[in-house]
Order: sequence, then C-alpha cells, then structure tokens
Amino acid sequence: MSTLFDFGLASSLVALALYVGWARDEQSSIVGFIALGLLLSLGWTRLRSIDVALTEAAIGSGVTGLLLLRTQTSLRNDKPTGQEFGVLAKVSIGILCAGLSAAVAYVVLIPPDPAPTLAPQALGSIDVTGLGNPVTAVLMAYRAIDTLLEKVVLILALVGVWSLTSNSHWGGAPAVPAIGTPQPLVFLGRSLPPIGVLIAVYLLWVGADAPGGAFQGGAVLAAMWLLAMFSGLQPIPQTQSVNVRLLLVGGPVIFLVTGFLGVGCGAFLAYPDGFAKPLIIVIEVALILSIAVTLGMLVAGPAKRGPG
Amino acid sequence: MTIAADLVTIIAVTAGAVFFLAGAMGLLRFPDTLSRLHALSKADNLGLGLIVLGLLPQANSVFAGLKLIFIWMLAQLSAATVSRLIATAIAKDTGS
Amino acid sequence: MTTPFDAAMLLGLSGSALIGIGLFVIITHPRVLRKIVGFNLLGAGIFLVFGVAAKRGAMAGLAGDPVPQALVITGIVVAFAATALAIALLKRLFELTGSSDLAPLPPDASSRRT
Amino acid sequence: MSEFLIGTTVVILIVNLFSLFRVLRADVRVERMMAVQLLGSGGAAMALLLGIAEQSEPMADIALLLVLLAAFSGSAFALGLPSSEPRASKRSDST
Repeated sequence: MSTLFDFGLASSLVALALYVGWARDEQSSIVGFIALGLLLSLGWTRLRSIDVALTEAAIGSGVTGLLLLRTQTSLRNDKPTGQEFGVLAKVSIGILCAGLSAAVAYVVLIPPDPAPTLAPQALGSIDVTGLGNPVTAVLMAYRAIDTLLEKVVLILALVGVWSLTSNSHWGGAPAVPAIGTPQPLVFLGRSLPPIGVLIAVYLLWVGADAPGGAFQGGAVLAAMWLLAMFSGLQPIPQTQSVNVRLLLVGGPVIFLVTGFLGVGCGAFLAYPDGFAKPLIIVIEVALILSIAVTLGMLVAGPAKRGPG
Repeated sequence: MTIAADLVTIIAVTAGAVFFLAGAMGLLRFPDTLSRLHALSKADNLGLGLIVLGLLPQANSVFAGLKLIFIWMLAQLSAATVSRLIATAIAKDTGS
Repeated sequence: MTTPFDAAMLLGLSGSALIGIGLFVIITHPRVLRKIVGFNLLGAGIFLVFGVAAKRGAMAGLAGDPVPQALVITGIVVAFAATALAIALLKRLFELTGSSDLAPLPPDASSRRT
Repeated sequence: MSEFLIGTTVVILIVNLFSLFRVLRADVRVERMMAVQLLGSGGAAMALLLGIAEQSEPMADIALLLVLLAAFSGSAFALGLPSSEPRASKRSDST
C-alpha cells in the first residue's frame, strides 16, 4: 500500500516538473514550482528525513516561491526577443539531458552494497553533545565549520544583492508594493505572523532532540517577517540600519567567537566538555535571528529608495 | 475502548476522504471559477477537519492532540482568507 | 531495501528525472526567469538523490544517515541564496535595459537608463 | 489500522492530483493559485495520516508547516496580481 503511495508521489513529482518547465506563462510555472515544493516535502518524509522536509517546505517552496512571484510581477512588461534553439539543437540537448538522467538513475538502481554510511560515527559521539537529534548534531557539532561557512555564503550573497543598488539609493530601503493591499491580506498579515513566530520558536526548541532547528525556524521567521512587511504592517528596514547589520553578522560572529574559544580546548570549533549543549543553543538562537534577517533582506532585494 | 476509538477513526477518516473527493468532483464539474473555489475550499477544509477528528483518538499524548486541533484551526484561518483573496482577484479580473 | 520498489528507489528515479528536466530548461528556455526556476528543479533533483543515499545509509537504529541530510539542509539554503543573487542581477539587467534578454545589446542600448 | 490510514492517504493523493492538474490547466490564471491551497490542506491531511500510521510524531510538524506556508504563498500570489500592479508601480515612480 505504501509502495503505491510512493509511486504516485514520485510520478506526480516528475509530471509537475514537466509542467514547470513547459508551462506557457511564467506565473503558472512558478505556481507549479511552489506546488512541487509542497509535494517534495512529503517526498522527503518518505525518505525519513523530516528535518529536510521542514527545510524544503519553508525555504524550497515558501520563501523561494515568494521571491520568484515578486520577480515575475516586476518583469511583467518584459518581452524577450526569444532566440529559441532550433529543433535539431533541442533534440540533441534533450538526448544529452535524458542521458544524464539515465546515468543518475543507473546509480540509483544499482546501489553499492553495503551502502556507505556515516551514521555509526555520527551516533558514536552524540552523547557528548547532549543533543538527541543526529542531524542537528552533525550541523552544529561534527560539521560545524560547514554551517559556519554556509552562513558566510548567505551574507556574501546579500552583499552581492546589495551591491546592485544604484548610487543614489545606497543605504535606503528596498521597495514594497504596500499600497492598495487587499483587506484580507492585511488580516492575514496581522494574524499569521504571531502564529508563525510561535511555530519558529517551537521548531528551534525541539530541534535539539527532534526534527527542527535554526534553519527551519529561521526560514519560517523570515516568511512571517516578509508577510508583515509586504502587507504594509511593518516598515522595511533601511539597508544602512545598524540594527539590521548587527543582526546579520550576529550569528556568524557568535559562532566564530565560540569557535576560537574552542581552540583553548583543543581545536577550532571544539566545544568544552559538558558545555556543548548550552553553547550550541546559544549559537542556534543567534543563528535563527541572523538567518531570518538574511533571508528576509535577500527577498526584499537591493534598496529602491534613498536613505532618510 | 480501543475498538470504539478505532471505529471513530475509521468512520471519520473515511468521511474526510469522501469530502476531499467531493471537492475534486466540484472542481471538475462546476462551470465557473467562483463556485469551483467555493467547492474546493469548503470540501477540503471539512475533509481535513474530519480527518483531524478521526485521528484524535489515535494521538499518543494530549500535546499531540492539541497540535492536531491547532493545525486544523490554522487551515481554517488560511483557507478562509486566501479564498477571499482569490475571489476578490477574480472579481477584479472580470470587472464585475 | 526489502521490496524491489521502495521509497528510496522511486524517489531517486524521480530525482534523476528532475535533474534532466532542470538541465534541459536551463539550456533551452529563452526566458532567464525560467532558467532560474530550472536551476531550482535541477537542485531539487540532486538533493533527492542525496536523500536516497541518506535513506540507504540507515543504520544503527537511525532512520537515515544524518550526514547527507545535514548537507542537503545547507544545500537548500545555499541554493536559495544563489537564486536570490541571480534574481537581483536579472532585475538590475531589466531596469537598465528594459529587457531580460541575455543577447548582446545594441551599442546605444547600454547608454539608455530607466 | 495503519494499512487503512495509508490506503486513505493514497485516495487523497490521487484525488488531489486530479484537482491539481485541473486547476493548473485552468483558463483563468487566478484559479491556478488554488493549486497551492489544495496541496496545503491535502498535503497536511496526508502528512497527518502517514504520521499516525507510522507512529512518527514529527509528521504533525510537517503538516503544520504545509498549512502555514500554503497561506503564505497564497498571499504572495495575491500581492503579484495584475489588479494591484498599477498602484504599486505608481508609488515607486513617485519616490
């Protein structure tokens, strides 16, 4: 019975992907992509990766969807000259892509036996961290350097987005289409964020022992912040605002400081014995705020109004 | 006791699935967008509500049960407002 | 891997299909915004294949290998950051030239500002 | 019991896919946004059923997020509708 479910899910993912690629207008394609993200999230639960399913629902579908929909709105008058490929070129590219798919499918169908895994190693020292969720343990302890660098990548992307500001607007606030907001949207903007913030805090809190954590919580927080901003209930902060910039760098800085403190106990990013869990929680709280602000400002885009 | 609980679950969950089916039928059958929207949001929400109701006896803890009810209330809130948003947009689109 | 058609295999197959579809859209679609969506499809497919590796690495009482799962979480976030940067570039291009075309501009177009 | 719940999940999945493709092929563009609403409540129902069937408590969190983000995406869609567009661009012109 559950095989039937998996089969339906897997084939609908492919069908939706085809729709996304071949829909006539951009808006339909993006709506299809958001729907695909929701289904993909269910797919991740079938792979027993609830942490990833949460991230996919929040970032892969929710925040990315908003970003794409906004862009589609502002590119509405765009008329590309559309230098399409010829039929022959399309067919050969199609064969190439199908070949790539077939190669990956071959790898999927013929797995190595025994399957390579790091699960025993990850479990072996989980008691030291005091965490119950192995994924959080990997993110925050064994591979903490990856997580730290990922935060840096997020900030670099934001630096890239901000550097596209025109000179006169530098330091100002990104634009929002806040005027003429429909009434139900204002209602949603008022009622949804408190619930969402509660859910974000809950995800962060259970993240230590159950699926959840700073990334999932941060993405939900960012989504709620964006909703409040776009329904005109919250002003969009200026990019020169000191508070915003402090929040942006707060997460990685606290992470780095703990990292260097760890040098005292043996290695960079080593947590002292018995303090691993409280330290990880401090870092995660700083991270969730910093991730929320970074994601929110990434969607808001470069400044469109002069500072003032 | 468990048999009674299981019976409640089976009846309510089946009814929920029937409502999902009814919503889909409405979507396929009704001629205009507004009645399709109506069919879909009503039926889906009742369906989800009945499924939540049916799963309540199977919940392991009070907290899990409360979470189920919370999910349903959140779905109510969002479906009502988003349906209104879509409906206003349709009204504006067709100029009526 | 009890049955020949388990969740990992089926979703892995749709993951590999998503990789091909995404790549095809990136190469052939004339619109840049759709190319960005295609990039996200490609990413989703790669992540799914990673998820299959995680599921098959289930061991020692864990439902899956946590290391690929953690990698996918960071991957989703980084893919989002890349998407946001690409979209900011696209919007800037549109502001400056009035078109999101990647074709070379005629010489006078670069002096036109909106 | 769990077989029954998974069976219901399959039914809901199939029903939802039918509606999904009907909505995505609709002539009225606005109607397509119903797709996300559909998968929000349908996906939540499926996640809850699977969660109880397989004794996996965190599945309820997935349902929670699906419902929350369907509402979020719905409002994002409403923001980008053509009817609100001219007013929005008027504003950015004046500043």
